[in-house]
Amino acid sequence: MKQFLVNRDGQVSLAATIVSWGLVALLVCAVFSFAFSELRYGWNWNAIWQYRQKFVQGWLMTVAISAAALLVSLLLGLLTALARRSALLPLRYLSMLYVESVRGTPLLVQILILFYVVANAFGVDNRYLVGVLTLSLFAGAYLSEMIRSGIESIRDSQLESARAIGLTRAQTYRYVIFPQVVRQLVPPLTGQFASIIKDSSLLSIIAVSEFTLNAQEVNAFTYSTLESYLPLAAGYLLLTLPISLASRALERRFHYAT
Amino acid sequence: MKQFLVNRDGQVSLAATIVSWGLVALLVCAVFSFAFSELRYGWNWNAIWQYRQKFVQGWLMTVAISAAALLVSLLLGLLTALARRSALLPLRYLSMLYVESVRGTPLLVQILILFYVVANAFGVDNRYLVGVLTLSLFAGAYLSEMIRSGIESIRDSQLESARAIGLTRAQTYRYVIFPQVVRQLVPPLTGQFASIIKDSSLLSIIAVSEFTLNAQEVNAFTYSTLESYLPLAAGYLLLTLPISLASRALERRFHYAT
Amino acid sequence: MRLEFRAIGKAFGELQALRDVTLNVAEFQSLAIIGPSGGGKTTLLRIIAGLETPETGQLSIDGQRLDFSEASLLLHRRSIGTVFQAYNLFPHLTARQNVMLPLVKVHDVAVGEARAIVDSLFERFQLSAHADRHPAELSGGQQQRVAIVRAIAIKPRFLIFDEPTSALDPEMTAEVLDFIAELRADGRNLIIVTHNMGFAREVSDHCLFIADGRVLEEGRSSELFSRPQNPLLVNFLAKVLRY
Amino acid sequence: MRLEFRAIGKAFGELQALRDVTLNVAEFQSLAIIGPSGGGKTTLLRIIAGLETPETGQLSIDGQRLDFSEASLLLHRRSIGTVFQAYNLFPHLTARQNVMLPLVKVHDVAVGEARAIVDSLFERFQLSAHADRHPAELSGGQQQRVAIVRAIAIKPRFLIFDEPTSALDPEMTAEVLDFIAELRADGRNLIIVTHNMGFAREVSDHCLFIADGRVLEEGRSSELFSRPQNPLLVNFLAKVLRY
Amino acid sequence: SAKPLIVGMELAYPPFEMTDTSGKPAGVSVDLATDLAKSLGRPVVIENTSFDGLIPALKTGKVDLVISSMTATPERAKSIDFSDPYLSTGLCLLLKKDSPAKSIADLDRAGVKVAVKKGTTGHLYATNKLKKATVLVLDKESAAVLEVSQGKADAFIYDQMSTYQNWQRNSATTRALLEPFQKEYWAVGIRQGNDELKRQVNAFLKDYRQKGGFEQLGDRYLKEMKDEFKRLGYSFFL
Ligand SMILES: Nc1ncnc2c1ncn2[C@@H]1O[C@H](COP(=O)(O)OP(=O)(O)OP(=O)(O)O)[C@@H](O)[C@H]1O
Ligand SMILES: Nc1ncnc2c1ncn2[C@@H]1O[C@H](COP(=O)(O)OP(=O)(O)OP(=O)(O)O)[C@@H](O)[C@H]1O
Ligand SMILES: [Mg+2]
Ligand SMILES: [Mg+2]
Repeated sequence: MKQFLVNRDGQVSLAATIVSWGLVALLVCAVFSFAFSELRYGWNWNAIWQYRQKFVQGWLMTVAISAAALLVSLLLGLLTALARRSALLPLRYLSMLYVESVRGTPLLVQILILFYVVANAFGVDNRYLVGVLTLSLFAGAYLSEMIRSGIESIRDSQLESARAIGLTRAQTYRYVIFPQVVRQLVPPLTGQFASIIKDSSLLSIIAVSEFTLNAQEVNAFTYSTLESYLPLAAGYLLLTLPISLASRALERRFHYAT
Repeated sequence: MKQFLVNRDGQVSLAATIVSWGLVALLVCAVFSFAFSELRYGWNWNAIWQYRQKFVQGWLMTVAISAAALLVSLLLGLLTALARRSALLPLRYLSMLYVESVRGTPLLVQILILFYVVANAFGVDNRYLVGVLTLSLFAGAYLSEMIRSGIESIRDSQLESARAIGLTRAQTYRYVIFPQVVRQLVPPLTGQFASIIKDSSLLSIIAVSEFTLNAQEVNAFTYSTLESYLPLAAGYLLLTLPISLASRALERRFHYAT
Repeated sequence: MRLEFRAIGKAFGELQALRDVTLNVAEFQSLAIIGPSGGGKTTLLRIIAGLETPETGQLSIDGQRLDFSEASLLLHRRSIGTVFQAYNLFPHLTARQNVMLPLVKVHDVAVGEARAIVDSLFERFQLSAHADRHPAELSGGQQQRVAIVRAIAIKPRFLIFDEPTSALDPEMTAEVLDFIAELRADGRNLIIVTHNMGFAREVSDHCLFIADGRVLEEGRSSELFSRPQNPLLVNFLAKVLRY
Repeated sequence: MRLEFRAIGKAFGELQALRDVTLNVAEFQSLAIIGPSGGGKTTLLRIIAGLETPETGQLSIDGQRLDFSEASLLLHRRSIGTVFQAYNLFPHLTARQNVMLPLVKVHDVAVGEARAIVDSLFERFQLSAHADRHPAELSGGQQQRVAIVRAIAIKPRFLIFDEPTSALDPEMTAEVLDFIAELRADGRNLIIVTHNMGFAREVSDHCLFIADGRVLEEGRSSELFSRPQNPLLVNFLAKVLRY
Repeated sequence: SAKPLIVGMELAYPPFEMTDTSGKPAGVSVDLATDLAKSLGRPVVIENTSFDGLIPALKTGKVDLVISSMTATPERAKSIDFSDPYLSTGLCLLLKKDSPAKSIADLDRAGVKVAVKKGTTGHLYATNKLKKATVLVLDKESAAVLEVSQGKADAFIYDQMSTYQNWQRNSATTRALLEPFQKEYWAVGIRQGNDELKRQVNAFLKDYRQKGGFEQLGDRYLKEMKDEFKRLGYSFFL
């Protein structure tokens, strides 16, 4: 029993790790294999295999779009969080309005309005560009609130200390605030990134041929829903797991006693 | 110019607030009225008005489902965050597996598998129950990582202090950790709650007749896309805005100098 | 009370903060621990307070061996009042709430009674006007006094003070001195780390000199301060005379 | 240097921390500020350091009036080295990085040169073995010494010390005293808040006594400590003699 | 009483599957399901499920039948069984107003954008037959229509009835080529192996057609279109 407990220093033996993971895997497998064995369902995997090419293409598109949206939304989230804390009132209110209206309305509606109304009016016709921007705009609102709450968790005395040694505002963010909040921001940001990747599926509404759309097409062609969607889940996991692993590494890297 | 700047104490005059909001509103209105005026679109609000009953019913269903999912997911997120920090290894790994697999896969697939495979095997047939549970399971994974990162932002010296005065583990969470992280958790949690409300729309896949489904149906019946989706956006805003306002109040309430 | 250290060692990474401390401090009422900065005073205090587990060795208090399991440490800690070097008040609670928390939630004192205790102690330490402020809104000395009040309000078996007067003016230091005298008259025990040699001499009946993780000298305070033996201690005390 | 306060007032909510401080401190090299806890010493120091804006009044340093705009405050702060009562080191940086940050990023010292400065100062203050540790891994006195090194490394126009020796043993206190003597020989100025009257007397040529937000007495240190006028000050100094 | 007949459909395709303004299921398929259940002597339950949920619901037995404007294809028949067809229709084109195209062949050119709705037979056709044109796969029918009417796409491949309706609603910006270039059939979806029910459904459909049930349904829901199609010379379909 004792070896399954982590001591206060957080050290864990390899054997305990393996056995514990084994236990967990056993439990999960038991539930799901029971569930699937109870299922009387005529599996039709052949149909899916024929369409493997579509899965690959869709997956690659999703990778490309999410990567772009990830970067742009992070930038946007950062700027919005800063604007929200800026001393200039209209800038503050603009960022508040942006965050509330984006978080308050469905992505579906935003995509429709931005593509068919706004982009249309401004003569922008590239659906990939508009798609990435809309997705970034959407995720940026969520990211900005996470980043803001991280920034605001820095103690006042730290900020005073930064002012005392003569750091400018920008330097304070760069050398004092961000290094301290990184570790704390990593877990929720990772979650938001996973969301971006999955939310990119809504771009199918403006005919961006991404992963989910392709899986749904295969489903529609073959009427094999579970068979189409299990590879879909696997494909998304393939994308989000590396991000999660990287985030765990980052968390450890930025850990220090306080 | 000067009155649009917030001084370090954060005091703002009423006049400046009003004028600033006015400026922001003006800007936003300008963009959208230009966009909509460019749109040659035959508005057909009459058709929508006939179906107002459907909007109301769907909205009420969404309110009920989201409220339930909000509570359950918060509980689940909390427990998962605690399990993730527990000294018991298998519990830790279980919560890690849960978080990663849920965040890594699309809600759509989760709903399908949980309702048609798992709930089916265990003989649970109530689609509302399964719907709320799936939604909570989904959001709980995100919430748990936010809560965990909040908990871990508490300084070690605070925890030591809590141990020194003889608080138990549970008391430490109750009196030391949670009161300190509440303020910092409020903005991202609010975002996640907004997401739950909107994600509930995916439950239409298991025949839950919620808000988005109803709007889409009206759209299909009347071929008035924008006319159906604008009330949809408004309906969601009606739900998320009070949450946002409450969260701002909470943030202020839990603010103290540090 | 009596303290018995048997081969106590504690390392932080490569740094050996305490090296094999073996010592029997028999029958003291008030123990002062002095020594150069970084010598290991706080670390030793934290072990006595049940906040740190030594890597090696055993510790007995009043003949009772401390077993370092979480359950018995909890009970141990509850019987002690601790003042930290950095005060460690809870930033989200007001001064009064900081003191009330252990009283009400740990020691089951009724809220009304707890308030009365806090009020009278705050009165004594000139904190009444500041009772409803958060730590960040208090001056350094005020924070330190709140920390002292938090430790003594629970009337613990014994008190552990880490530099309790570092931020206090002479007047307040004198007040703390008076209070400690009362505690002693009350039969309560005290272990105190301080850099203020005058204060140490005044307050303690027994004294330890710790440097570099080792106890280099120990004895009755009257002896130790007037006739130090260890050359390091001699040198250490000599510096005080410069100002 | 010279300090000129004109009707300086600062309130925190209802609490008047400084009341109409008007004073001309002409030609001092080292100014000590003493007084009871909560009297307003830290607040006054923070105003001089450009970290707090008084609600009323003006402040001139060496005949130059401080205007409290953010841009000129930045320049002002850069010319000062400050040691806080609570040290306020950056928890995410090691001891060395804490000192390097202002040197390299604010004062544009080359990294190599900055390292040399840090190394020699750490050597002097017995911190070399702890250079790569984070503040939470340092003892109280070590943290305070890092804070002192951070303030002096930039060779500022003048230094502001808020209780710089509260966590230091007599040996280290003597070292700081020596260092301050060097600074004075170097022509550098110093404003210091301390509760250690021996230290205050030794280190300063001028002294202010502040209580309840008012300057109650000021004068040459030699005068003030040996022949205090204000009854409060007389009483205050008397307490020191008790230990 | 007898076990209810549970019929799954996505109530988003008027006039076949829809709800009335108060939210009650209505439309051709709903009436068809009701009549079918009546002939089997069982009460009917309509399960409004979005498309992605229909097949798993059918396969796991949560619904007995799916009547949801499903086009029977050989490929789909590998996963579920279909009844005999109850409706025939065909793929045709909704074009932007100024498009010069006269047939589907004119559209298969580089630079031409053809919109289809995800998972429809039109989508399947475009994937297999249109080699040079760019295919825009859209999630929603309304979005596809919007694409054509905003000129972002040249044409939208869809079934005759919907194309007719879409054209009527956007006659200022679009025109329709209603002549079908591919025939197809709608059928009822049945779980594989549920041969008893399949036999019952087929028998019902045959009987229903003979009794003029489909004629009545057409008159009830599609009168205007039926007349219009007659005028244009296309065969009608129910
Ligand atoms: N958490 C920690 N991690 C790493 N090293 C530590 C930690 N705590 C203390 N140390 C080191 O252990 C040694 C002893 O520290 P301790 O705090 O006991 O000293 P001290 O005698 O209380 O000094 P001071 O008078 O300066 O407070 C010091 O060198 C310190 O740097
Ligand atoms: N941020 C703040 N908010 C509210 N009150 C404050 C704040 N900072 C200081 N005060 C109050 O102002 C008064 C003066 O504080 P100050 O820190 O200047 O005292 P001090 O003379 O430095 O005391 P000490 O010797 O205890 O450090 C105190 O009563 C304190 O409670
Ligand atoms: Mg210490
Ligand atoms: Mg102070």
